[in-house]
Amino acid sequence: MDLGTILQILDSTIRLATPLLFACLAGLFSERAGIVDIGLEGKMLAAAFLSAAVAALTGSVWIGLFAGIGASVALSLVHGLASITFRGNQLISGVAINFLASGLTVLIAQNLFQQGGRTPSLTGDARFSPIRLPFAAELRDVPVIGQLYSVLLSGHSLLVYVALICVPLSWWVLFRTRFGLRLRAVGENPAAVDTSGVSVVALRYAAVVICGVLTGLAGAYLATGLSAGFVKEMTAGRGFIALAALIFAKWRPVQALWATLLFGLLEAIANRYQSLELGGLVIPVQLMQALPYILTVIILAGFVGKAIPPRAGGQAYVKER
Amino acid sequence: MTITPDTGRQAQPAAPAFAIELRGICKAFGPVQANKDISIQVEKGTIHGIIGENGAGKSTLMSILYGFYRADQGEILIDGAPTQIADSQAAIRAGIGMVFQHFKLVENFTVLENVILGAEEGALLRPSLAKARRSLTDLAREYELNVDPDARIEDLSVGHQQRVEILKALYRQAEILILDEPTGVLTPAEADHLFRILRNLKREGKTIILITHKLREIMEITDNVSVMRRGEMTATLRTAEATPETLAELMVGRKVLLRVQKTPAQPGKPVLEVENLKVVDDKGVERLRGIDLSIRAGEILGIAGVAGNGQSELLEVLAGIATGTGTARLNGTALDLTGRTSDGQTRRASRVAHVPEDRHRRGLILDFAAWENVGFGYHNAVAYQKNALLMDNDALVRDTAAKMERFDIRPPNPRLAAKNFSGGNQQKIVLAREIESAPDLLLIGQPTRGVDIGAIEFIHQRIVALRDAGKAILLVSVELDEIMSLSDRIAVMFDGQIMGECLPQDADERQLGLMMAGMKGGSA
Amino acid sequence: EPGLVIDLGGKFDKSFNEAAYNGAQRWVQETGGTYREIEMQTEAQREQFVRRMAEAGANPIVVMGFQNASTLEQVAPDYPDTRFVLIDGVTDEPNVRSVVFAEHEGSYLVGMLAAMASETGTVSFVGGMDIPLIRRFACGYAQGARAANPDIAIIQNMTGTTPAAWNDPVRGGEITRAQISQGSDVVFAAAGGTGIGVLQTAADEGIYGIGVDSNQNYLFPGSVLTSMVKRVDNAVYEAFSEGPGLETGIVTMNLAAGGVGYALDEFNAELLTEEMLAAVDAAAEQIMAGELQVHDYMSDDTCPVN
Amino acid sequence: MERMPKWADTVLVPLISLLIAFVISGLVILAIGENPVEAMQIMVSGAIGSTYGWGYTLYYATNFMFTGLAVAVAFHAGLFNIGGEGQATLGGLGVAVVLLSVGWPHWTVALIAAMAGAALFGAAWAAIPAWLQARRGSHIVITTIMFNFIGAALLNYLLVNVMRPAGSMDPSSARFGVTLPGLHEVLALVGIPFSRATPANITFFIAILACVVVWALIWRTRLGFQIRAFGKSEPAAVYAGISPVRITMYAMLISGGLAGLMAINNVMGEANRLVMNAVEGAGFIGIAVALMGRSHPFGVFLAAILFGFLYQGGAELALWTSIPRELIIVIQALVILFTGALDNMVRLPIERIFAARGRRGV
Ligand SMILES: Nc1ncnc2c1ncn2[C@@H]1O[C@H](COP(=O)(O)OP(=O)(O)OP(=O)(O)O)[C@@H](O)[C@H]1O
Ligand SMILES: Nc1ncnc2c1ncn2[C@@H]1O[C@H](COP(=O)(O)OP(=O)(O)OP(=O)(O)O)[C@@H](O)[C@H]1O
Ligand SMILES: [Mg+2]
Ligand SMILES: [Mg+2]
Repeated sequence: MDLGTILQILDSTIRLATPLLFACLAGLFSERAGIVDIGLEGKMLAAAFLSAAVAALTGSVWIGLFAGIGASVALSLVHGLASITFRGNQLISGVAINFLASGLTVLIAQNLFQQGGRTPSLTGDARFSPIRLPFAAELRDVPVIGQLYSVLLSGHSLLVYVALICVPLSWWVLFRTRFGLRLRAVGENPAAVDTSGVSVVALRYAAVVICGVLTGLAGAYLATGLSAGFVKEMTAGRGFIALAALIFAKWRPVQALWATLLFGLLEAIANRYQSLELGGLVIPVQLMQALPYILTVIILAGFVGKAIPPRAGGQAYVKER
Repeated sequence: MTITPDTGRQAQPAAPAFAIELRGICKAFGPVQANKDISIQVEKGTIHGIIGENGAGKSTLMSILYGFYRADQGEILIDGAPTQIADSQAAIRAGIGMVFQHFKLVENFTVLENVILGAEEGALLRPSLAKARRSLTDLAREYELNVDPDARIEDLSVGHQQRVEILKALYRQAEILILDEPTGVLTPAEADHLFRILRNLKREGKTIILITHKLREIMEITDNVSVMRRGEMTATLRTAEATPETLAELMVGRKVLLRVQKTPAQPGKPVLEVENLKVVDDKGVERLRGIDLSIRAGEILGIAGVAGNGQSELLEVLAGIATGTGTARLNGTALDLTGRTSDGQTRRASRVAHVPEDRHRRGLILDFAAWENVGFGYHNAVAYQKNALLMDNDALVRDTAAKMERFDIRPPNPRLAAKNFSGGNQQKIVLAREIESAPDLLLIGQPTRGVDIGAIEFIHQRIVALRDAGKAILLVSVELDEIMSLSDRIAVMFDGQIMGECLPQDADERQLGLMMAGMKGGSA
Repeated sequence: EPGLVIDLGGKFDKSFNEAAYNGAQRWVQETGGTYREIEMQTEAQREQFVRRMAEAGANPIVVMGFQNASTLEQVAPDYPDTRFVLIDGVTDEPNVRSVVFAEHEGSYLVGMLAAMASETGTVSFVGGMDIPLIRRFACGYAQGARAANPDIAIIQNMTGTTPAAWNDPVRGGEITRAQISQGSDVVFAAAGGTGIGVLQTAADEGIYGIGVDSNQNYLFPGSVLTSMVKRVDNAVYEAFSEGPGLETGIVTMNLAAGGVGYALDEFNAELLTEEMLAAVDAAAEQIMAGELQVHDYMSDDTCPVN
Repeated sequence: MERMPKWADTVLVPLISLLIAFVISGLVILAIGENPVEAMQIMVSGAIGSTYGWGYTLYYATNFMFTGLAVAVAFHAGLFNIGGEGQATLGGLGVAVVLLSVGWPHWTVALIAAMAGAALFGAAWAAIPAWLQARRGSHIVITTIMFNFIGAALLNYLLVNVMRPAGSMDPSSARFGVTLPGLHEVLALVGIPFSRATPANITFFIAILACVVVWALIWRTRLGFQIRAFGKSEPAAVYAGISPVRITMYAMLISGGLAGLMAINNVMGEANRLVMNAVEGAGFIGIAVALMGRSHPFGVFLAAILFGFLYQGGAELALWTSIPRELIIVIQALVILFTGALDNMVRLPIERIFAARGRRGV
């Protein structure tokens, strides 16, 4: 395997990791505030669809992007209503949201475009086109560094860079601002937040909305950046993998980057090689494709270091017994 | 003699400088009247003690003052001015700080982070942290409140965690500080340190409300003391004019101890023998520090003591729920305390019955019907099986109906869900189940907590009847009169150890009260 | 009235199913007749949908897709009076006409064009689901490319092993990028909906793509070199025209029968030079005349070149 | 504490939730420019207007009974099993393995063997997440979801590389030798004419039997008693000496076995061979069915029939209108949302109403 191939694989790793990264950070904000969200998958799907659909109709990827974010935030608020206001079961709520999305997207897509639940493929301004970083072309021939720069870093769509920026940004918000402190506190011990005179409900809604925005970006990238249009069920479990990455990352932004890159790499390899040959034995493509899910289980089983989730995760805050 | 609130003496003719005045506070939790028409005045710059049995309503009252709960009725005056305390924010603004019975700290945050939480300077943390760090060092100097600002809460001892709570309050410029059973979780040394801190605070003119069960503490540092019983404020007086005896009386109540008519015990052979029993909880704290005791057939051993001194652990390890070290022999054969080959089922098989302290959490399944709760734990009993496969629910229901009859459980409806019975009747369901399993040893905790007098008497008779049937009974209760009236022998527990033993006839409340408060009281 | 059962992917897949839909539409315009049409929704639904169409009394019923061979084996016997037409697959039920195409011949031609258009000397192929039918495409394509340029390098990838592989543009795009990184500058997509992703990426990365089934030249004008067209539309049109009386058995639509070919229209006119066209048409003549035998992968599950 | 009568809790609340779900679905149909009333008519006539429709309705209902029971049993133990999809998939594998391994003399013997295989494989697929939950505290919700994906990949591999007959192009196993008697044959015995063109088969009765058995298990056996106790309160269960680990394992094994049994219906009964994605989301519908049916076998039975109706009606809609069958997934989602997550939103007001009437009554 020559350097070029490796670069190509890493290049596609970055592309494929981006939606996972957005979703993972989304889950991070939500779970840090004590709201478990297995509805990431559904929100991503809804955002992917609406962004693609609106982009296709208006011809502007930007309008599409905002539509996608809107869709995901709307679902987030449903989740908030169920799990914060009505103290319902957060898992069931997430499951419901996943189905709602997978049903509605196809329903509306079919109704709008009659293409078997697909949107027309996006062209021109209707999708995010690659951005060539300055001097990418010039440096292309400089060995290693030049190639790294021009092949790996350069030539991705805007959202990839946004995602990368979101990592330090999330870290800063969570660990360097008042909001972050309170957000983390409400996920650990809401009573402490309450008795210090801060509204638990407001904080949790804020977290849920942030989660919605980030998931929206994930979905929008999937449909308008990574590919050019929406295909039914195109999230293909990425929402759940993002959750696993979140656990793997122990609910920390920077680790989230590495975790999602790992999953991205697995997918990139599975995409490139039908079946992988490792010293004689052939790994069938199906195993390659299942690898992310298997890895997820291994992570959840705590075989790669036990991760302590936010203590108040998954429970509604009830003051009086 | 009865002692009535004597406000006349408190109200200085000069200036009625009341930091806090509560008028007619009422609070009910569902059917539970936690506070009934409570009025109290707290003088500025004093330490005001509040004592009362478990469940008397102390925490509820203070939670209302701090805006954590909303009162159903009544008004609150701060420095003479009527103040609406809708939420904790309002309380903080009014200069009230509270240290809860169960700390409200974020375990994996540092001390600094916990202190600034909710009281940050601006959108960014850095300045707030810097400021907090400075004022923390000041406070530490001023009040001997030294804690490492960068330590994580979970790494701190309980005593230090408590200081963080106090610091939190002071950092928010609290003028009035409420401490709910602060020493319940402290070692004597830590407690002494706490009192030094409190005195310093008082010297700085702060007002302090101190909730406790422990007479020694009241006598030691309070200026005034109020006594609560069953949700009501029964008396307020100057500590100087009170004695441990009078307070113990007020706390336990003047009502005649309902002496259950019981013949003297005819103790038989020893049924339970415990030696050097130790229990360490998951936090690594030693809850039982070497217990030795033995109970004979036809004898009731009463364990007196303030809640949280290891009684619960004692019951649970004997019942096979918790694990411990040491030896415990039942009728001569050793019980497995490690939990490896033992659990609730094996204990029941070896004829140990257990009435747990918390009926809501352990003793009952509130959503189950009465008959299911009667079968609960005994679901494997042969009598309840129709055949190898199926349970005989009808038999169970019939049996339940009979038990309800015998225990006068109302309403006598086996199919009613447990949660719809009143506390007293819920408790009777548990008792019916455990007592009628005809055990050799009955472990029974707080048999009459949250139960009305009528039911109390009945329950007591049942326990004595079981004793007279030649069974051994280990009774744990925070209600002194209950211990006094039921036990054949009394052991007092404090801080995971048995302070001493005595016989009810030659024990008096005062002496017991002192031992419960950790004073190596009179002989055993 | 005739019925059309469209396979997964939908009638606007710009490819196989859309071709059938267009054929049906042409029949409607020319005869003014009406027909029933349903789209498969899920794998396990195939039987129910074909049955439902038969229950509804449609005749003849055109069923798209090789996967429905086994479906018809189940359903056809229950409706002996109904004539079924299976596109792209073979069953020997008495009341079924099986229409198969000589994809290897058409692929041979576009293979030649690819080789001639390639500057890097490397061309590639993206298949949908890895099945003999698609390998037949690949093999024909490879033979044509070799014929036009004996030392051309050919990269072949399949998208997957399940029907999902027909509908995975993202993966198609990734595979194409991989092939480009290996030097390919002409890619032939025989992958249904996945092909859209392939052609898309080809257009993005500035190389040539080759469409399949329908004429897909118009999708990305200037970057779709040509399309290997399969006249599914004709097959459907004929079936509809012949009506309930159509005779059954296996019908092979090859180059000679105008069943397959390469697409030339205003969108790719200036991409194909005179000599390219000359060479291809010559080859086509030979094939039709039987002078040139393009090896059919499915005849022995092997391919002479690769 | 004022509570509302049992019937309100078990009947009224779910019905109102269902009503809300339907109203919203109606709005969705309106939104995509179709007529809800017509749609309803098509669904009704298509699903129960003919024995043909009934056949499919009951066929789907049979699937949902198994998956619904699976979810319900887990719910009773306080566990949320979203893995029904994967467990049913593996159940199908079990059926195929059993039926393809040897030639079976008669369908009865084959059926029993196939049931064993289905339940075994389904349970096995549930066992790992169960163990991880009980011993390592891994979140069973996510692990079961992951096992759905892994199961799909596994089946994919086996169908493509192992079970696909030589020369066949589509990834599916060979046909089984034996077929189950169709519902029409059974009904013919009692002289009821029934469409022969439907996949409904004798499994329908097995499903009803399963409902009865599960009912007995949950409400009449020691294990059921312990499962319910553990599900209601773990501390209490520990007090009574009920082992959380053991109960978690048992409950999930039973749950997985039930989900696996669904394969008798769709794999052995309908397709009569193992095809890809044969479960078609029935595993997930089980969640809605269990929530609707309040985890009671009889409720599950009714809810399964309801969803069978929706499923077949939806297929008909997809057939003759431009409303895709995904409409059902939307309805399913709304049912889960309102009967599950937003339960309090529906319940609290009703409770208040009853409380008020109660007070006035007293
Ligand atoms: N959140 C609640 N919900 C329902 N009942 C409650 C709640 N909090 C307290 N109670 C009940 O109100 C009564 C008073 O409780 P409270 O905690 O105020 O007593 P306390 O004097 O603080 O007892 P302790 O000395 O054990 O702390 C008890 O019967 C208790 O069971
Ligand atoms: N600490 C508590 N937390 C939650 N609920 C409680 C608490 N204490 C009591 N309750 C609820 O309040 C109901 C009544 O309890 P309580 O012990 O006050 O009954 P009661 O009215 O005193 O009846 P009885 O006269 O038989 O004791 C019980 O069913 C119980 O569910
Ligand atoms: Mg208290
Ligand atoms: Mg009471």
